Amino acid sequence: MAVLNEEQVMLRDAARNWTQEKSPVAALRKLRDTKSATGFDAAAWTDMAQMGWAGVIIPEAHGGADFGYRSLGLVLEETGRTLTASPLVSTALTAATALMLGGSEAQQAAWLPKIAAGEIVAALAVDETAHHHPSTIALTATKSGTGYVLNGTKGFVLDGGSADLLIVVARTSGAKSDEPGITLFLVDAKAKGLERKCLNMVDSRAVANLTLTGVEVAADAVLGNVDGGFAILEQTLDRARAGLAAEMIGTATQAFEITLDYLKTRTQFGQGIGTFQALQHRAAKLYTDLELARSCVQAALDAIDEKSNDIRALASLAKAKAADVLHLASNEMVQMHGGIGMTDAHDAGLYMKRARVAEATFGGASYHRDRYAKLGGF
Amino acid sequence: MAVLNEEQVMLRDAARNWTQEKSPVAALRKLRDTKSATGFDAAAWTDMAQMGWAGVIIPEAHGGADFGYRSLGLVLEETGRTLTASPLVSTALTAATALMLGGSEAQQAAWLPKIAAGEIVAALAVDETAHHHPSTIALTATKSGTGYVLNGTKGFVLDGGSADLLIVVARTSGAKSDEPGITLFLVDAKAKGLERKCLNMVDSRAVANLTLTGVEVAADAVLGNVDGGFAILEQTLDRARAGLAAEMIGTATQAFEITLDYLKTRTQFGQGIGTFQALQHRAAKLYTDLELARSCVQAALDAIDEKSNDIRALASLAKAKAADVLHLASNEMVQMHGGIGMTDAHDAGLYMKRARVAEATFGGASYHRDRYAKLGGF
Amino acid sequence: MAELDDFRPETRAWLEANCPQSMRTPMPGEETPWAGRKGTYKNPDTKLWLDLMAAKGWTAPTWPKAYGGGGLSRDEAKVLEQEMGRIKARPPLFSFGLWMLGPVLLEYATEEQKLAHLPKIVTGEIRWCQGYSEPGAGSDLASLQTRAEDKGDHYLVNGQKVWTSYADQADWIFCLVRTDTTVKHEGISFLLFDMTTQGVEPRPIKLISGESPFCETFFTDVKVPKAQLVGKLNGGWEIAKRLLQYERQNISSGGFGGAAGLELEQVALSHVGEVDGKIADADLRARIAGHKMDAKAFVLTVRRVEAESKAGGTISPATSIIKYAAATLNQHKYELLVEAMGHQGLGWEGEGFTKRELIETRGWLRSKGNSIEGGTSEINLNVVAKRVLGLLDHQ
Amino acid sequence: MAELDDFRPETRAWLEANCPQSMRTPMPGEETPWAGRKGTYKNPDTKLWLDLMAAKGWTAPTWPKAYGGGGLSRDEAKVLEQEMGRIKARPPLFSFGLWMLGPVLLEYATEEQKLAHLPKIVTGEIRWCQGYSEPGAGSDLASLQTRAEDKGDHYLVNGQKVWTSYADQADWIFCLVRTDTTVKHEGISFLLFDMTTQGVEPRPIKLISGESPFCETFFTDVKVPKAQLVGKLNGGWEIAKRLLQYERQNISSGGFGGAAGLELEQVALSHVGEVDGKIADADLRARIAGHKMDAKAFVLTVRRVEAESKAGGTISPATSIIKYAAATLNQHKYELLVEAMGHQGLGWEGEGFTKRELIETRGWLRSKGNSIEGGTSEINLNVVAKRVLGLLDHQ
Repeated sequence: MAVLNEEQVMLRDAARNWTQEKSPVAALRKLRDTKSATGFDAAAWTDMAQMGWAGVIIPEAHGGADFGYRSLGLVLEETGRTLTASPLVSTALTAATALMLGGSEAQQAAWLPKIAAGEIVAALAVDETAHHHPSTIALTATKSGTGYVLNGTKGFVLDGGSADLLIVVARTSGAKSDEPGITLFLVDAKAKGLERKCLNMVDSRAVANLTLTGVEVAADAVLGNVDGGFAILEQTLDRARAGLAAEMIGTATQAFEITLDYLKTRTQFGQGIGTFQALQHRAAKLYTDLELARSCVQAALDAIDEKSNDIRALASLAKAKAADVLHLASNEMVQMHGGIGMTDAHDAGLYMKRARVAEATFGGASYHRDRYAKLGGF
Repeated sequence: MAVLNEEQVMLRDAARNWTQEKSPVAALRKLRDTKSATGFDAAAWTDMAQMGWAGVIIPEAHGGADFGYRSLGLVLEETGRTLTASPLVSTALTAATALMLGGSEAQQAAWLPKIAAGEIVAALAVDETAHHHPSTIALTATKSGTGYVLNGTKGFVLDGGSADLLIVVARTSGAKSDEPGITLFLVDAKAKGLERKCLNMVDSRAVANLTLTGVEVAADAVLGNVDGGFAILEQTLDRARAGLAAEMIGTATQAFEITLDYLKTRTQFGQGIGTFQALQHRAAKLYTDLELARSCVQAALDAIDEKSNDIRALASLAKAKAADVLHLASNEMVQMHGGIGMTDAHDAGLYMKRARVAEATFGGASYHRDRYAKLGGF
Repeated sequence: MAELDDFRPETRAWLEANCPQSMRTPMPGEETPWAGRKGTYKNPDTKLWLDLMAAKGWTAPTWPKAYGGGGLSRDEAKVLEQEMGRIKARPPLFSFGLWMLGPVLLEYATEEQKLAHLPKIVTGEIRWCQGYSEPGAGSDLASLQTRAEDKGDHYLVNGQKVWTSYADQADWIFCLVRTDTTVKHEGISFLLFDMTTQGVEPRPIKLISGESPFCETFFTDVKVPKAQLVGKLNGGWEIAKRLLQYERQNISSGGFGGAAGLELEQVALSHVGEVDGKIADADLRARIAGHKMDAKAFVLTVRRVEAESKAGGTISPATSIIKYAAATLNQHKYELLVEAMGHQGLGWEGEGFTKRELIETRGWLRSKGNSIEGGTSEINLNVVAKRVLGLLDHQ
Repeated sequence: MAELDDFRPETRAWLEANCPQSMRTPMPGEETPWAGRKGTYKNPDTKLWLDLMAAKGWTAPTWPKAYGGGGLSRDEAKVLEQEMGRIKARPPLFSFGLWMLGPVLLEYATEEQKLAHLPKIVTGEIRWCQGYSEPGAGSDLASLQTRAEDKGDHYLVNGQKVWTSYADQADWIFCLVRTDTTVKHEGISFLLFDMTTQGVEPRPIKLISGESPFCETFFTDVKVPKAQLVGKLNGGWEIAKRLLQYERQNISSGGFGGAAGLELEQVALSHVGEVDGKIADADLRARIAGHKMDAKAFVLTVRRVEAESKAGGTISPATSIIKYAAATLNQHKYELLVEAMGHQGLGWEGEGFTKRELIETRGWLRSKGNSIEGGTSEINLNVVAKRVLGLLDHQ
């Protein structure tokens, strides 16, 4: 397993300092209480882009730093610690990956520099139901003239409301759940016939439902090959899963550390509650799960950077283990804080709410256990 | 939920006294170390029969006490506490039930009095693989003249080696996993073409593999209706499951009580280990699970006696919850005893070995969760 | 039992004649009859039904008639309950006075105090709240610091309570105060006073679920007449514990646990989809089945414990597990529910979600309190380990 | 690194030339090279291979040549390990002397003691066992009672040890004894003595798995020359703890955990059956998948911790979770394995079961010791809570 190099250590430290100072949990509270339309702070995002975080994985030729996914994971882990809401996952991770994997030279030249510069928000529109099923695509793209016409709906698109560019997963042939027959399209968010509804989620992050009614796109809007889009989609999703898992490890780690501090300061029955062995063992088990999950996330990100052949299994492993430990850490955070943890004034609730949304995004633990078993041949 | 009546209290107390005095765990050790062929102590079984335990559920007309299943459960709970090996489950519970539910007047008159008197051992031969699948029957019974010829194998038949009477589940029509087409046959253990191999199991109880090669039976050997045997089989199994679950609750309760005593007497670091909160909470959770499972077993047995319409779901519930709690109780027994619990000289290993076999018998927790879901329509 | 045979038809007839039709329908949360001076009645039948029942004392069926109660025997009360259930009549009154304070007043209060407070509880005229927990005194309740100083004819109360349910809606409070700072449990007294007294200030606490059922309540030089002390001076801890028993019974039998998992599998079938009648996600299906079985085991245990307690005349030891089991079960149910609903189960408000989905999501958040309020699960497990299993304290 | 470049080809050539073919095949349990005076060699190549390696000191590659070791640098030792791995060469020697005693002797023993004992460990001439636990001293090891009285030129040892691994097979024992009864930790000394000494009696303990890898060992007036005291009198506890660290590393890296779940899914597919390529029991399948993922997470964590420790030069805190995680994982693997095999997984011996099935069943029973031996899981969790998380003791 790769240990961090000097540049990575600097990147992580920079991310930690910035998030702790400029983007503490209070920043998310503010976005929530002011009912921010975009769900993130534009000024903060500009800061992040200026520090190069929007282009961590993007090739230097397109204005990025070409630092790789493990490096982006370091930034995501820090933003996860403070529940920082930003287009990092939707744009700098997911959309950038899709363009890098499937984009033509022209498409990459057109969009990657803008993403690296933080000039645009881009979003992948894949799911059509409340549960993640990337091969179940009913939204149709039918040939018309030299281009295509898109009809259908998408649900819970990350930053779908504020996105300038949408990468829409559509069906050009085959049956509803076939992997062949899926095609990815680059769609301008201002396109005629595209309707967006922002949703108000428990974690206060911005997602949107999309309705496409006769949306017309040109032939050069196709990302990758017609009918062959699923391969790119799955590779993109695995990278998004590993990156999101890194954010989740950060969230879980911070939740654990806050709780551990509370165990050391809160007293009952004339004792620090952290001296009660039942709580000590629960804390020790949680720490164990955290360390185990951390290894999976790092291994998945390294595998992506090393282009090894077990990326799919490791991405499912990372997402599932991060989901399990974040689930436990957020529940223990509330329980071990007692009554105060139930109040909106305390951060515990925010960590738990973010936890559940992140758990469900790009497939929950149950989805990835099943996928891991399929990949393992059982 | 029915509270015990006076007769039942007397029966339970008698069973407790007898098992504690006449059939402690040492008795099972002796059977094991002397490699007993029958797997139970004939003299002890005679005692039990004389106390009426072989006929608890059998109608008075056939020499039984007609006390019902809840009453038999009380005896089984006590034999479970001391790991008493006897034909109670195979004969007095399972075979007697099959005859009571499916037997003709002649068949009942021929066999039930002998069972009630403890004169014979009878065994149900249903499973053909290592896992319980009562509708998956490959052993064939083909018409020949006025009777039938049986061909096939049965596995892990309780007391199959010492049984005088076998109730063999056979296929008279339909495909391998169809419920219709199953027929039950009464087969004399001495029948020509019947071969029995006793197996040496971890719990030292007697089970046998059977091979039937051209075993001929007369038409009156059919128990219930030809091709319609599955209904009787399932009703029989549900009663056997509830009864076995009662035995398992007894085993789990005793394992828990022995462990609790150890927690109160063993000292480390100058403290009784039972004063350590982590162990206290584990003990309290185990107690909670025990009480929850106990309610399920009593409810299932009451439902059988009251002939209510939810016997199937309650039997699966009882078997699954008893299996879960016995699994946990036996593991905690070993762990909380530490090194001494790993020695053959201590009883912990015997409880754990018996636990796993009982868990698997008549379907494990996983089988019954699936069945409970099917019965619940999901 | 002859008069009991008459009681049933009479009761049935009276209910048929007096229970408004709208009171025989499921009760929406906003129509909960908390009554009290500040009570509002979205549906006028709610007030009508309350007054009719209160007039017969049937809001507190077994309390003595002298205090406004129904004066019914246990068996008659059972019949009333059955007959109300038959027509699905709503409970006429929700009240901490009925569930918690009343029973201890009957046990510990003076005749004057009983006459002063019980009838107004029966009619719902006075709504009560509970002043127990403090910021520094949660699981360790007896470490409470709110002072009540003896000023001759009255006590002067200063301090702060937290988790006072609906203090902003309540008319009076039953409150634990410290009347001796030199000892712990033996320095606590049980006071009653009017929430409109000078110096009482409740501030609602917003929960992670968005609701505010609790308050922080501040006391600044609150004057409480000595006649409003219940029981002996410094004898409040015994009363407090007794009242907590009523509260736990109420928490564990009431609301959650019992009804757990009722429709969970339907939600899963609709949101996850099905494959030949089974929930499409086999992993989730297995976990839902496991939960449904736990829920059934819980219901059967509550019944068994009731039967055993009734038969034995003593409280079955298994009673001690009920609150812990109920909390665990309800939280597990809601986690499965939210998981089954996927992203549809993670909405906060507004478009894109059904009312049912939004209610369940809030319920999930609210359920996190089950293992904290009225004694944390950790405390419950300590109690089982020590009182039931006889394990000793760590030295 | 020039000489390292030569070292690899030289080593490869030597191994090619000297490692017997049969020593390049998987090692059956009965061919484990424990050596010692009582050592038996079912396969003569085992002894040959041991002697060849011992002659080069490569049974203890990094130990100084002066004590019979290989005198290799860490990097050279790594190369040797890689080259042995390349041809799948068996370890030439299994020995508590190599894994546990040797390292502490190098640290604490006198020159005489090193020269007396280390070479015989390297060659396998002497097989050692560990005299630590006692019936009354398990997790609380320091409460041990075995006395060693000062008799001028020797100590007189009386008492009993338990869980002494292969004491009946061993030649010498390293043993914790009490040399001061007035204090706890500061009254313990570290003694070495010959198992053939008058008054030493090991009795094998039969485990639930039927094996007897451990003994109870009784000492009656055993005379031990003072020269065989290692370290200071009453200074044995520090040595004991140091040695336990080596033991835990050995337990957690060695054997179980790492290889967990390798073929679990194959067993399930064959014993439970499959439906379109999936294990037929969906519930069990989900739990097996979960376990396989845990097993993978464990392996990845061991790698990460090694990499971090190497890079940081310090031991990564995550090291503390390895033993606990390994034990939990291995026990879970065996429970799933036994469940997957159904009744076929519950045979003790004899007809009706395959050899593989019987081995796995014994393995399941044996695995229950994983969370007890070498520090219980409860102790491991205490250590993590206190040393890593900085939580304090209960007062």
